[in-house]
Amino acid sequence: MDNTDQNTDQDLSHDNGGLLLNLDGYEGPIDMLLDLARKQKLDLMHISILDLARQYLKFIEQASDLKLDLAAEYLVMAAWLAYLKSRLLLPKDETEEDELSGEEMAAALQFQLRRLEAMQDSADQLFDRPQLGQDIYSRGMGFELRTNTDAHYDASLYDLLNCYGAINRRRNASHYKPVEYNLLSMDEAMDRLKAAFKKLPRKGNHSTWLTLESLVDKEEKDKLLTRSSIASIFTAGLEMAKYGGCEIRQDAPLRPVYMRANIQKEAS
Amino acid sequence: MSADSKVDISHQDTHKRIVEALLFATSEPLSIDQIYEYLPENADAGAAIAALQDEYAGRGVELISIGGRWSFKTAADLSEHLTLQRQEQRKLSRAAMETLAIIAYHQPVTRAEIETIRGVSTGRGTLDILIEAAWVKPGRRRDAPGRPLTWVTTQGFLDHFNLESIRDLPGMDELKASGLLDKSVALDSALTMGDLFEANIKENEDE
Amino acid sequence: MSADSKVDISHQDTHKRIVEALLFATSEPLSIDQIYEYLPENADAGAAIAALQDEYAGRGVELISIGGRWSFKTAADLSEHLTLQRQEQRKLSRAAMETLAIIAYHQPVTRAEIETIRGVSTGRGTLDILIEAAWVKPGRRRDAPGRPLTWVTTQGFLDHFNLESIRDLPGMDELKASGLLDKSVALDSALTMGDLFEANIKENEDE
Repeated sequence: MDNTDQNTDQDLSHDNGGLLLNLDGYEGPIDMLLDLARKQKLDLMHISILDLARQYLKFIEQASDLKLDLAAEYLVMAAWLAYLKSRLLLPKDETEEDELSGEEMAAALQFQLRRLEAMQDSADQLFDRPQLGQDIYSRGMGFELRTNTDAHYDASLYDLLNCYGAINRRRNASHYKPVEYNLLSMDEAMDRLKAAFKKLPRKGNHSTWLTLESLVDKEEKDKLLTRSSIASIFTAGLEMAKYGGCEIRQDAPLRPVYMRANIQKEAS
Repeated sequence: MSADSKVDISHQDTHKRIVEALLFATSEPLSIDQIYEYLPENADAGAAIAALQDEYAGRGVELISIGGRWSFKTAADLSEHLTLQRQEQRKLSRAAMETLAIIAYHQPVTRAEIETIRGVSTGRGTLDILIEAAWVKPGRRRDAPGRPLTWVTTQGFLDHFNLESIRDLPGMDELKASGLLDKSVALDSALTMGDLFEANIKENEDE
Repeated sequence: MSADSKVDISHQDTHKRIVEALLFATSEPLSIDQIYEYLPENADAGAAIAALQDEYAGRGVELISIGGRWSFKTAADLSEHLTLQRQEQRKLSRAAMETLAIIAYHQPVTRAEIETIRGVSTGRGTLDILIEAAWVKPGRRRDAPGRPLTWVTTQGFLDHFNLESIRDLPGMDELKASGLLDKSVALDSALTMGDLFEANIKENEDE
């Protein structure tokens, strides 16, 4: 085994002396395999895939001996070919029905090689053809054919209305002033809440419960102010409850909200 | 001798073909000297041109000389056939569409008024396009200093937009309702949204 | 009757002259439909083209069909005589040439299929060059997982390589007969090696 390997080794370093230098010229491992195959000077239909695999693996070995950096794809191909080689040499394992036989794998590789060769040949043939601007010419003085155009404009009613809307939006936007809404601020709400708590009689540490509703000005006609008052006073209550200044209670959803001051905590 | 003259003829034919291809493929008319650059030494460019001129006489393409330079040109009598009448569908520009909308809603309206409403000056082409499309036409002159021309929409405008009359254009209210004129919606809708404190508000409303 | 037929003949001649002038004037190949736009309704563009093709056969300029479009081109055999105006063309890389051939013969073909055939990942610039040359363009997406884009050749490709259609690609019939263009076989072989290559290809693309 060692002997034969050495022989092939010598053959290869002789035959493929130029190959190592030409690695840059290959478009990938299949391209390189194809070149090796062509060197066998045989029709690809009759090529020995096993020989080809041996040559390729030898080449990869040499490259690693010389510490050449091989692209990953060359190593992947080497691994695949090593596997193929073992499948071709070892007796068939009947139990592994799912896997392709070595012969099938070799046929697939042969097909790959033939197809790539066909495409490379086709590319050459294609570029051997007379090419426009190199071998044949089209009209040099091609003049623009005149076209008299009757324009027909298309527009939908929606476009028209949308545009008019846009104009009006733009005009309003140019006079835009922020609207001043009449709202109850958080500070005002807090003041109102504290004032209400102060007026209430105390029991121990606590004052009497009062409803959130009672804190909202019932005379107020501005609905927005009313709604903001509810929101602000409740939020002020939550703020106060956070540091223990008051307690909030609601017996059930949608029932009145009660609040009372916690005097001790408020004082401390 | 007869064999020689045959070769001559075939050469002459090749030279003629070269001149033909050359004059076809170059982007400028060529002088005799320029043509000779492409021919073998023994060639007769003059004979080739004369032969071509004969062959092309009366065809759709003719070989003519312009200031001593040679060029193929399409026959003059075909020029009208080489001009295409084309119906083209075009999209109206935003400026044109806005101008049309303003004329439709505010007619009769002067150009100055259109510009005031749009907030930008109207380019020269904008009204032209609308006139070309036959959607607007000049109306009466305004009884005002300078007697400016007003613009109104046409029957063609109504036809295109499938409107019975100009009054059928949706009014401002309808535009608002459709969302086309809406500005800020956020806080207004707060008033009509579902209520957490329904009782409260009802109480307020009752009073 | 004889007067009528004379008129017909002269009309036919006029139509032929119009088609001749038209095709001579444009550098882009024209479709029959485009030609008809320039002819009166009763005209027979096909007959005009057939007559012109006969008349120009063997001349320095020939009427040829490319992908169903018609165009005058200089005769290919004159190529060496017209070299003075040769455009400097960028030499295509081998990768680009191979990729173009694969797209031409296997179209519609996905990038992954091109990579399977070549056994290497396609460099970023390779397809770009072919797209820039206007020789390839995206085709329909494949009805397969991930709906990958396919690539096909363009009219400009046919025009550049002087091909009437894809069927006229050199060696097309033999390749088809040999089964080397077979999509299902291509997929099979992709399965055998694809698994090993896939990781590696992905790695390259991420860079």
